[in-house]
Amino acid sequence: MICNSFKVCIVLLSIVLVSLPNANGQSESNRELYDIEGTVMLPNLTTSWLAETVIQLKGGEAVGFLRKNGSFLISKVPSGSYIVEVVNPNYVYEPIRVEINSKGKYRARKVNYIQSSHVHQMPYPLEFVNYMPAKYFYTREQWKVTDFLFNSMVLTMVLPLLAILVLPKLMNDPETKKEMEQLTNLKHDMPEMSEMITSFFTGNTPTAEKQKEKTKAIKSSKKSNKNN
Amino acid sequence: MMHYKLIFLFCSVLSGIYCSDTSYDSISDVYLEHELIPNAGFTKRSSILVNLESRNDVVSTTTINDSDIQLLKQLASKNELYRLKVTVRTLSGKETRFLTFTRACLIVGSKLNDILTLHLDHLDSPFAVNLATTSNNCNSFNELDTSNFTTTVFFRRPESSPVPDTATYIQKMERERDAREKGKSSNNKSMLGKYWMYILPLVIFMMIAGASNPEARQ
Amino acid sequence: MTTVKSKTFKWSLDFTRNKHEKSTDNVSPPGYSQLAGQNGTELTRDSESSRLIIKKSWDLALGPLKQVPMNLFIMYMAGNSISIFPIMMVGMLIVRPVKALFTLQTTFKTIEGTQAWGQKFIFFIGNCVNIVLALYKCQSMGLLPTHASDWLAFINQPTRMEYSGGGFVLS
Amino acid sequence: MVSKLIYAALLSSFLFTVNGLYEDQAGKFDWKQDYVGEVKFSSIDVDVTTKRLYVATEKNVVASLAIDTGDIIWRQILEKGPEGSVELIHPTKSKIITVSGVDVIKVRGWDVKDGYLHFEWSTESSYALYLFVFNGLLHNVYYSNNLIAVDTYHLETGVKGKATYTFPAHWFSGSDRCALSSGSLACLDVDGKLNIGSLIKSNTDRLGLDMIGDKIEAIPGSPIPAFIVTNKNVEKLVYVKENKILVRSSTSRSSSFIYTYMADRQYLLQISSPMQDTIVTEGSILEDSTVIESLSSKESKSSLKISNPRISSAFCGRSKANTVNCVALVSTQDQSLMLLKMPGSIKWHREESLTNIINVEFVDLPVSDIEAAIEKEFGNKESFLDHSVSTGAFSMFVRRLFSQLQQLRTLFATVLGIIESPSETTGTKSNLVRDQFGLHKIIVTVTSAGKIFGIDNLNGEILWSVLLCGVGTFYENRVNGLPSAPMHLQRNSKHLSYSPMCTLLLKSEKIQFVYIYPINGESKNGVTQVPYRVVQAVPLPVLNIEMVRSLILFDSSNSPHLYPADTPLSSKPPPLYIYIANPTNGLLQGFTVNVPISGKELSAKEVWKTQFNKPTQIIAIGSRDAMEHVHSQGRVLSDRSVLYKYINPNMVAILTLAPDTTHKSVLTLHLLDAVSGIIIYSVVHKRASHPIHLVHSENWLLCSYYNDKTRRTEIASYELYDGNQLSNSSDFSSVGGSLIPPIVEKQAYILPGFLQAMKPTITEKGITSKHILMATTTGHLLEVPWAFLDPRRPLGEPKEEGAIPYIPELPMPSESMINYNKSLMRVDGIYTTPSSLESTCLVFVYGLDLFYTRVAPSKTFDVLKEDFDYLVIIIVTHILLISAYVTKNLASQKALKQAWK
Repeated sequence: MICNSFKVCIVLLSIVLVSLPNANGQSESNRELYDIEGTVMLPNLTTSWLAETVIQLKGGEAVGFLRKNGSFLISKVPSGSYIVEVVNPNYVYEPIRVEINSKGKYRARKVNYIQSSHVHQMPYPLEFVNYMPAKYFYTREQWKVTDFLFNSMVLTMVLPLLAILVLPKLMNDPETKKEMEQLTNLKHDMPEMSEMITSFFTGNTPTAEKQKEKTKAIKSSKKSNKNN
Repeated sequence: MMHYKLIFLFCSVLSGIYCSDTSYDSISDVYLEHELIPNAGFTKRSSILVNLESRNDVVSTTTINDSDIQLLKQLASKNELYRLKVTVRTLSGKETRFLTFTRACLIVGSKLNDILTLHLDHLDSPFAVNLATTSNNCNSFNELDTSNFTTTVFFRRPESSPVPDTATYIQKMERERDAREKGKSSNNKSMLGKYWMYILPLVIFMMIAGASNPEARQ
Repeated sequence: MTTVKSKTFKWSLDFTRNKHEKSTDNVSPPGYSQLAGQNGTELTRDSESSRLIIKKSWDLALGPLKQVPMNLFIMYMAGNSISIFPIMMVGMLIVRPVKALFTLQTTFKTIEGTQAWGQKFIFFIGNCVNIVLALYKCQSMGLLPTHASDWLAFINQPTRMEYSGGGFVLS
Repeated sequence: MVSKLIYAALLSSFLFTVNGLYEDQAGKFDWKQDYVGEVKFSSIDVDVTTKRLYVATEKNVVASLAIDTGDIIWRQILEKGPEGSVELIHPTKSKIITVSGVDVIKVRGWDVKDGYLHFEWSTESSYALYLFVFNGLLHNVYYSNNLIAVDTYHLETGVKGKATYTFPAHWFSGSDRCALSSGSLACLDVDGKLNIGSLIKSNTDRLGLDMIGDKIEAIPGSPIPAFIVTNKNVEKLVYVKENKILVRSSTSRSSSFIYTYMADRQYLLQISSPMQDTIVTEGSILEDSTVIESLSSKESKSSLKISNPRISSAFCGRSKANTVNCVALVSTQDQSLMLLKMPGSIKWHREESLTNIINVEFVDLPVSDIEAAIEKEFGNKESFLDHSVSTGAFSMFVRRLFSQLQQLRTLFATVLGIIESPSETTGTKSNLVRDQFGLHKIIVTVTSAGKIFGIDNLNGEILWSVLLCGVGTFYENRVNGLPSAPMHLQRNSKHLSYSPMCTLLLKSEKIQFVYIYPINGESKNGVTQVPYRVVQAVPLPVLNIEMVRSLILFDSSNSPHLYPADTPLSSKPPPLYIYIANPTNGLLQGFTVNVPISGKELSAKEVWKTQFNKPTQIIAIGSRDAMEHVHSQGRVLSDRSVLYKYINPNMVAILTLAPDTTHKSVLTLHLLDAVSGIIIYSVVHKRASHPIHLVHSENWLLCSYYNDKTRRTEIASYELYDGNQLSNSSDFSSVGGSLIPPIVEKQAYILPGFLQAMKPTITEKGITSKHILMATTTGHLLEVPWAFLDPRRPLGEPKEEGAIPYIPELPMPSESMINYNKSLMRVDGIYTTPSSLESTCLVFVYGLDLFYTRVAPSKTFDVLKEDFDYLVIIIVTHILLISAYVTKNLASQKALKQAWK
């Protein structure tokens, strides 16, 4: 629904615009010519700045130049719709669309290529106020210690190192040591698969008690050794 | 045959896309002349009546005499080019001449089945004619058993240019804006409400750890 | 026995007992335990030793299969992105079993017995499973040339049968 | 809106990092030369504080030049075309006033020092015959109802004078038989009689003289009315002094140019150039024809190549030694500009014809002597035959040793700094050798003034120039009415024993060729004439036995000829098809040409013909660059399947423009197979108008135009695919091949600006991604990745990896403007050529200014970045080495200690 109404809008608008005599339309002998006026805010009002800046109408179809006070005049253009751009090698200005109807009425609006139906009125005579320095260059990346440290590669190398250095310290705690031992004991108590298969294939199964005894014996012997 | 079908499909789709709005001096017939002996001049092949209003592709069959068939076979065996002169006449009698060609062996190899594509400009007047055959067979020119040329005439009109799809883009932007607004409202939920699924396991884990530790101490 | 005592107390030093033992028994060299010796005498029995050999060789044969869960875990952790670590891991996953397969004969050289063939087979299967896993990982990472796009770089530009040229008429 | 900006910023932040410059790279591989164009009017300001020259040129440029060096101090570019053509300049104390325009006269006053605008006024005027300034009033002379009428305006305010003066002008016989000099109009009436009348005061009587002439010219620079009247090749000087007509017979040769200057007396300066490298000046006093010795000189300079010098403006004065000195700004027919000091010499010389480049070619330099020696050693048969070297093993060994010794010597010399490395030295021609990466080339440019230049691409220095004088005229491009100069590099620098050869086609009664040997501009064989009118020239795909790429020439009766004739080819060329397009009547014809290996008895046969309907005009033909390689035959989709590209090497794009009643103008793009004449695809753009630019590369096309309906510049992008199945044949044939049309993907984008030129980058192997270089009217050279113009950019969620979501408006971030603040106005074209580095493409932009740079669309992946830190890598490797050694020692010590324990 929104889409439809939008389309209708566009169509209507385009019809209206088309019906206006266009910029490069039929060259009638008695066509009226109009002047476009405006001012440009300059970063600094030196005279070389004035000379570097050019006002272009519809990609250079007509041009205007800046006077000392930053004002410009584009003289004798037929009615139509134009994009007015401020061209400066170092600064970027927002362009403005100017529409002059056949009765000589001026209307300035923000340039919106995507939503041409969207009218954002601007003052006339034109005022180019918004400018920003053109950033043509990238800044080179500086080498920083933090960049190096937080690099994933470095992190992956450093963290294990830390683990190796710090973990043995933790291990010195006797309780943790014991816990670890318990864990290993647990593992030992689990029946091993290889043993199962061995027993399965060989047939003469040593009894479970025997096994346990054996392990216990080993343990006790160890302990006795310790005591020694 | 496969190619033939594909071309047919393509052409019919194309002709469907374009709808002409101007009543134009429309094409009445297509007059074909071919060259059977290299550089010896063109001889008449057929004349095809065309009705552009019906928007149908035209299929026409013409018989050519045996001597021409023999010449055609000779042309094919020498791997020469088969040139076709096409004269398109309009109702008002205006004539436009075109020239097109293909390899003679293809004409014979496809058993005299050929396709003539008439390219029409935006005003429906022809600007080019292309000749193609229904098969890419270029070997079996001795097995020609027919003397009937079966010609299919297609009409192709230009497509219309793409336009910047601003409408969809604007819709998309609007959708995204709505989504963002929605996201903002959901942001108002407390941190707990949003990240409970991460916080809960952490808390449980901490509790377990805390519970197990004192026991170990004891 | 000492084990009983040590069970009752957390720790204790029994000098008397030690003394007594010392007097009765020969002094054991460090690292030598009587019980271990007793055990050894137990193992001298033929059946027991062969059993152990077989057990040990089964341990060896089952090694690759035991790695499978570990490998699965590694694969899961490595993720499907193509960067240096996942690639290294996948490389290891492939290279290890392949290496093992090539050195199969040397690995089982010391092992003899009735079950040698079966053990070899299990070892082989285990390694194969690992390779398959690694290949699966490669596939999911998109490293296997199984799609048409993987061969795109090898398609040559077709040779021109005809040449063309021209342009606007010069006048 | 904001989100869109963010979106664009995000996109650009990760995609545009590919191209763009760092600040320290500015000027490192690029250069720009500013020009003003062919001088139309000038004025010399010898004031010690300023010392300036003011010029107005044919390029509608007003500029100020330094009198000592010829450098541009300031430059203002007026409107393009007749709207901005300067008709008059008038210097005042603080301002330089220009009058420009045809229907609308615009008067602008520029600051002499900085060039900013002081005032501007304009008036609509019917066709003005003459404009002149007198007494601070602008006089506009026009002819109406058998009267000569003069309107006056105050020059600075534009206030119109009270009344329009009219003069009865029954003797006025059209502007071509009249001349205006300092406010006086001189006309030859119907009988050839001379009449002179002043247009300044309304009451001035007409002066008549019983003198018959058939041609009249005003003598420039004169403060009094002065004319040259020619009657049957006899020149006479006519001037008016105190209301009396005085006549003086001209003493000089008729070829010289005459200029007068009023100092203490009326001086007459004459200048001529009997030869291309010589300037002859003469000075005399107008009244009594006494020759002034100090002003007569003759100067020869071998580097000078000029024809028909004219004095544009001059300044004379008396020196302390009481001799007359003059400085003259001389402009020549070949559009060069120089300051001549009389007596003395040429102070500086500017080649303004470089503003009118009509064709460009980059030519590789020959290899250095050392490399040539190596090449010879392993080289091809010809070189052996040529130099008659024995191929014995011993001599080979000796030669090897010798060349290696030589290499070693140069290496040492370079290291020790005895001789500078060849890339750094400039100027001398011995250093013009090919570098390792093929980055050093010669730019051969043809200008519409008939002057050909060889420019060093690394520093922009003019190495040589050739002036085509009386050889012939250029062809005319019937699409835009400009001269066109078909140039073919027939032999490149790769063939050692042969020198490279560039051939330029010119027309005259008989067609003529000019060979140019492009390294030093000498033409060996000079001019060749052929006895037929050439309508098309196409290079053959094979070389002839002299390593020359022969041309197939079509004469006006469409029969083919080989050039150079009668030289056998090295191999039988494949079937060749040639098409000829006639832009005005819309006729396209295709021919098949049979070229026997002997190069004799060629035959052609018309095989297809296409005829566009009457008002339709062919405005552009877009063919792929002959050097272009397509590396990847398809495109990988998200499911890892392949979409195969439709790459038809014979496909050309034809743009036609037709006026239309409902849509104003209809632009149609046809894709045509140049071999079979088959129209592969056509698409219609309604309400499209100029500026129109077309780019055809690989399997895609871009067409930019101004859409009158939406009032914005749009770029339509087309891409052709074969589909998911690869045709299994390894040969590509256009004749009798399948007629299955390719899949055409299309999309349109909005360009927030206006284009002057558009060109894709090109690299040697085609592996590097493609970027489009766009010159905008705001003076920027934009490098846009093709991915931004891809018609497959997804509208919704991105499906393919790296695909950028569709945004109708193309971003124009300032980072991608590769000419940074070196604005390029009035760009005529962009030329791109590959270097030997796959990553790098050389770019040359021409127009009013010349700009050269190189771009690396996929970054310089094959060379180290120029900011590569050699120091760090050296330090790190050394530290590692040392630490490895130390730890090894420590470890062994420890092991020893352990063993002892």
